[in-house]
Amino acid sequence: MSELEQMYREVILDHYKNPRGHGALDPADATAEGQNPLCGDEVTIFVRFGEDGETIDDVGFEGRGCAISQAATSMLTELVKGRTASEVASLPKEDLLEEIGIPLTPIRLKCAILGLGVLKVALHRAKGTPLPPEWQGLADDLTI
Amino acid sequence: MSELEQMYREVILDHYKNPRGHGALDPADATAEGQNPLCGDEVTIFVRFGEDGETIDDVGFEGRGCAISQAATSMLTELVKGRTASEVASLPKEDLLEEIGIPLTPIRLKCAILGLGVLKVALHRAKGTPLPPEWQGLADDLTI
Amino acid sequence: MAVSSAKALEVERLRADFAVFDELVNGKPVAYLDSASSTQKPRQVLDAMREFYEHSYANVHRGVYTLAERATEGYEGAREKVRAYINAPSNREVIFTRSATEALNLIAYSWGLENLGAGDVVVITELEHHANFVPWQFIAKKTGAQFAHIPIDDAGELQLDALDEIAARGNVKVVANNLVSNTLGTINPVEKLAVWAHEHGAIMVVDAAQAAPHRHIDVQALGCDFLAFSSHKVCGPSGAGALWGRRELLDAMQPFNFGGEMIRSVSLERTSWNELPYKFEAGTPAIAEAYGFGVALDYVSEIGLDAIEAHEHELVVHAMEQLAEIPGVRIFGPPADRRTGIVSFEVANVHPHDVAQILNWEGVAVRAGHHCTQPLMTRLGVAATTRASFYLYSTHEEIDRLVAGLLKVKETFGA
Amino acid sequence: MAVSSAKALEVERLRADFAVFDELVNGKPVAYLDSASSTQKPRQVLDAMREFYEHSYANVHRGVYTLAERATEGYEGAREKVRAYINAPSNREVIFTRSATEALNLIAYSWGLENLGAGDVVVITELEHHANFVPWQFIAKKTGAQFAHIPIDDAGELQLDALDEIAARGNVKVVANNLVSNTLGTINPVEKLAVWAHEHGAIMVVDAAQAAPHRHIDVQALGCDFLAFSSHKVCGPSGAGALWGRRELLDAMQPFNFGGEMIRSVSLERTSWNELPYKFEAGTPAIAEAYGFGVALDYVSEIGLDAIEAHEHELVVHAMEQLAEIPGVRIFGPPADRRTGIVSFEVANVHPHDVAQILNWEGVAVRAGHHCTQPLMTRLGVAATTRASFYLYSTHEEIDRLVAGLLKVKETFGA
Ligand SMILES: Cc1ncc(COP(=O)(O)O)c(C=O)c1O
Ligand SMILES: Cc1ncc(COP(=O)(O)O)c(C=O)c1O
Repeated sequence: MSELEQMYREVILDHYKNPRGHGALDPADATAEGQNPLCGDEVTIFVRFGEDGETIDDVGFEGRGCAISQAATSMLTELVKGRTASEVASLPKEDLLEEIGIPLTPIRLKCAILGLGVLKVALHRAKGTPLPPEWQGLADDLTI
Repeated sequence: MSELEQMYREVILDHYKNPRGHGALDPADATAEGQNPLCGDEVTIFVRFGEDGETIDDVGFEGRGCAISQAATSMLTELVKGRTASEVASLPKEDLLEEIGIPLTPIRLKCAILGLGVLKVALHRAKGTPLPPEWQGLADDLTI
Repeated sequence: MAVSSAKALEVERLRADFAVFDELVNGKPVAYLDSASSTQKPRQVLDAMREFYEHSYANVHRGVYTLAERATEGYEGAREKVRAYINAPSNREVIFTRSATEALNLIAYSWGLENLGAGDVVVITELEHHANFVPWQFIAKKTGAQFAHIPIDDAGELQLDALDEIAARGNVKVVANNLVSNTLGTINPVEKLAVWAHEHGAIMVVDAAQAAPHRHIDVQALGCDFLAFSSHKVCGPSGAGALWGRRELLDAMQPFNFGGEMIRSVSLERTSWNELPYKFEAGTPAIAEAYGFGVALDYVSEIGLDAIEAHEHELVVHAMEQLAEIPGVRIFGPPADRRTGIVSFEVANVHPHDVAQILNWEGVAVRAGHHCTQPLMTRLGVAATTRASFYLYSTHEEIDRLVAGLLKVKETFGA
Repeated sequence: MAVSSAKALEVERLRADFAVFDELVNGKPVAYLDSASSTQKPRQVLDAMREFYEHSYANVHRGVYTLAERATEGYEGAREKVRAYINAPSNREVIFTRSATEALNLIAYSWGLENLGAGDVVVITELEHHANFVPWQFIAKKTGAQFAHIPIDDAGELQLDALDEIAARGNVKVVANNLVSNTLGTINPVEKLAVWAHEHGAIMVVDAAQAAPHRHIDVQALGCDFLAFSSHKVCGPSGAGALWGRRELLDAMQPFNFGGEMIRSVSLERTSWNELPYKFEAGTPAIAEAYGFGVALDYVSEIGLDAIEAHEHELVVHAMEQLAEIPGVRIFGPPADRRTGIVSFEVANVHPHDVAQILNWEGVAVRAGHHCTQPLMTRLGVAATTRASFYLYSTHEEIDRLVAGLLKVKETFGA
């Protein structure tokens, strides 16, 4: 299989064309928005917790992006459902990348982990879960 | 004669060691101060006009500098005495360089013409004689 | 296929100057179609810089010794080349910067901080590059000035009818526009804007980053007050750029960066500035890079800007014709005769990142993204586009490879 | 004459890396004794840059294609090399600039404009380079803060007893000092100043332009908050420099230059910033120069900073001994064991320009002037000095030629 075929393998295109968890949740218990400064892509993540206020019952997303970012965010929603906020806060990006299962250059890596970063910011804001330096850039809010 | 010997020929060293016109004039009819930003050398020029208020009767200078700049300024005082302000305002630097009579690299050229520039600024300020762009940098007064 | 002016340019001979074209990517020669982002470098420039480093390198301006004199001569010689390239009246008005971006920041800070305030209006356009947008947005905010934009029409042309309304908002003090849009290739009417700006007592700032490599530039004919461009987009090294400004304006401005070389004298109580252009060049400049910038301008001038423009025009005509034939491909911006060698497009249902990624497997290098023009993207209603851009070394065959690659994109995505 | 560590360095072998040493000036090989101003470049750096331009050049960060990936890897790899060189905790804290000067301006503007005001005190020293003096003088004036200096004693050492009096003047907010003085070679007690600064709630800014090429730098051991240095003084190309800053401080700062790459999103209403370090790198950076900077750090590190320091120490001991024997020569600054490989001196009754000019006829390149330290010149009571400075490629023989040249100077002037 060529690298190209690997990158756009069936499962990626399937998640891209039929994203799981696509759509806003209203009301949501936690939400955040983030951009990929390289291409202007945006993603907004919505989270609903279960009765314990900790377990992720439902997660949805909106936004636009390339096949990698959309498929990755779609896979992310499947990956985190049923886990607690603090589990997800400490979820290493490698777990998601394994799920995606294709070789990624550094620049496409940013596409793949945008959704995960935004989700971590949402949990950090709603639940005060830790946000390691790696993800803090997404939460900065200095502006003109 | 080597270039070195040319540059430090007898007459230069003589003007350097026994500068003509050295010393402040007090009172003076026109005065200005300038620096060579490259080495921090400074020169202050003093002018006294004759009865017509136009002819340079006396010119003196103070400051510190290399042999080239000191000798050039010393020669300058001899060159301009008896001329009018507007004659000196339009005096091309080549006239002075001819007097100096040695080959100069661009950086040493700046040493040689510092005194002339400062004199032109002094005349410009006292008499409103024109100050071509080439010399205006010496007269700028933006500061912190 | 018309190849006359391409022939006039002897593209194949020129390509031999660029070692990168021997490079294989995924087993294929590189079709480098991202010159609007940065150009490749000919050996003439690389050779000259090496030579400079080995025989003429020292810090500039202050050394009395021979190497320093040679370095200063090389550096100041490059300044004169920049002056001639843009027909500036004096090389004291030419300031070396890192880039067009830094040049534009210099104006925004040094001119803007002192001259803008409440009631003033800073005018940019909807198709500015962030480099000529965000500095003004920042300075406007900082000084309390209004930040207004000239909108574009659907073809990517500035809507000059909006000017009256903008003038009614306050004292127009700055008009800033790129001469060529880096995303659409649109050639903007900066001469007209300069007249309008001056009628309102404003300064006209021209971002020529995307114009200077491709067309004759004459700051006096443009009638502008400041003009900025970058070395790396005109076959020169990275790390160098130039700002031209009118002497009276530059003279009255405070410096931007502070440090060595830009001072006349420094003391604890009082510090004064060196003359132009040094007042704006604090610290050790990009010496060898400025020198290489000058060599690049020689290289491009020798080929001839008219020939380059004609060649790029042919390429863009060819590209637009070919792209228009692919179903689902939409081209943004004006017709070919209103643009330089730049084509931005979208492929229906495929994100530009994926387009560029698949093209790369075919050895075709294009840019995908917002091209540092997010306000324009918003206007076009997209997050990003795919952009192909050409230069003197680009060929019809590379465009044909782009087209073949796009068919592969569509196949992959079943689009 | 002790040559042990010079031998440890294998100077002759190293000199073969520098093509410039084959150069003849006035028929003589160049004795390049102006490395404090800028260093010569080894072929390892020049080769690597050429290779980069020919096989890996494109604009960085945004391209999805292979050349852009390679360029980005080269550029970001250099950032990691800078980080390792100064032992910074994270490469997100390493910002590429044009030079040390630009790095210091960045801090003065971005941190200073927001954090300084009336009642605050900015502290610099009497032996600062203008690059770490004038930006602070400007920002202090602009914000209404006081501008205070730590005086030096006759040997060129900071008088730390003055600190109490300075602290009494207001809220000390910034202490800025060079780790090594470029004029006297003095090694300054920045660790102590950092402790004092932090006790007073101030930030400690270290100008390491003259230290980083010659000694191990560890920002964590120094305890400072910001540190700046330049590529061109450490065998790297011109046009590149680095700023390191503590993450918390950098995070809270507004950007300095604005444009492409430093933004997260831009709209007419609201613009937000990219993450570190990109927030501070507006526009196309000095791509190949940053890459070459990294290669230069490898080159110097491989030789070993301890060996370089020991070699320079021997040279400066030799130089000071030899110069002291010439009647009429006066050396400024501290004893050899308190300085790096820099010697400033005066020759009685001969201006430094004339000294340097005559030395140049002998093929000896030294610097004459105020070395961008006018306040220090004022303190020393001179307008200028002559300065010889050494690097890894300098030899005892070159110093002997300097000494012979000085005898010629005295002869010419009958001094
Ligand atoms: C129109 C325009 N302006 C400004 C810039 C900024 O140029 P640089 O990144 O060289 O500063 C660019 C380059 O991307 C451009 O295309
Ligand atoms: C101590 C010191 N600080 C700052 C600088 C400025 O360095 P650059 O000119 O590379 O910005 C220098 C170099 O002259 C220096 O020696």
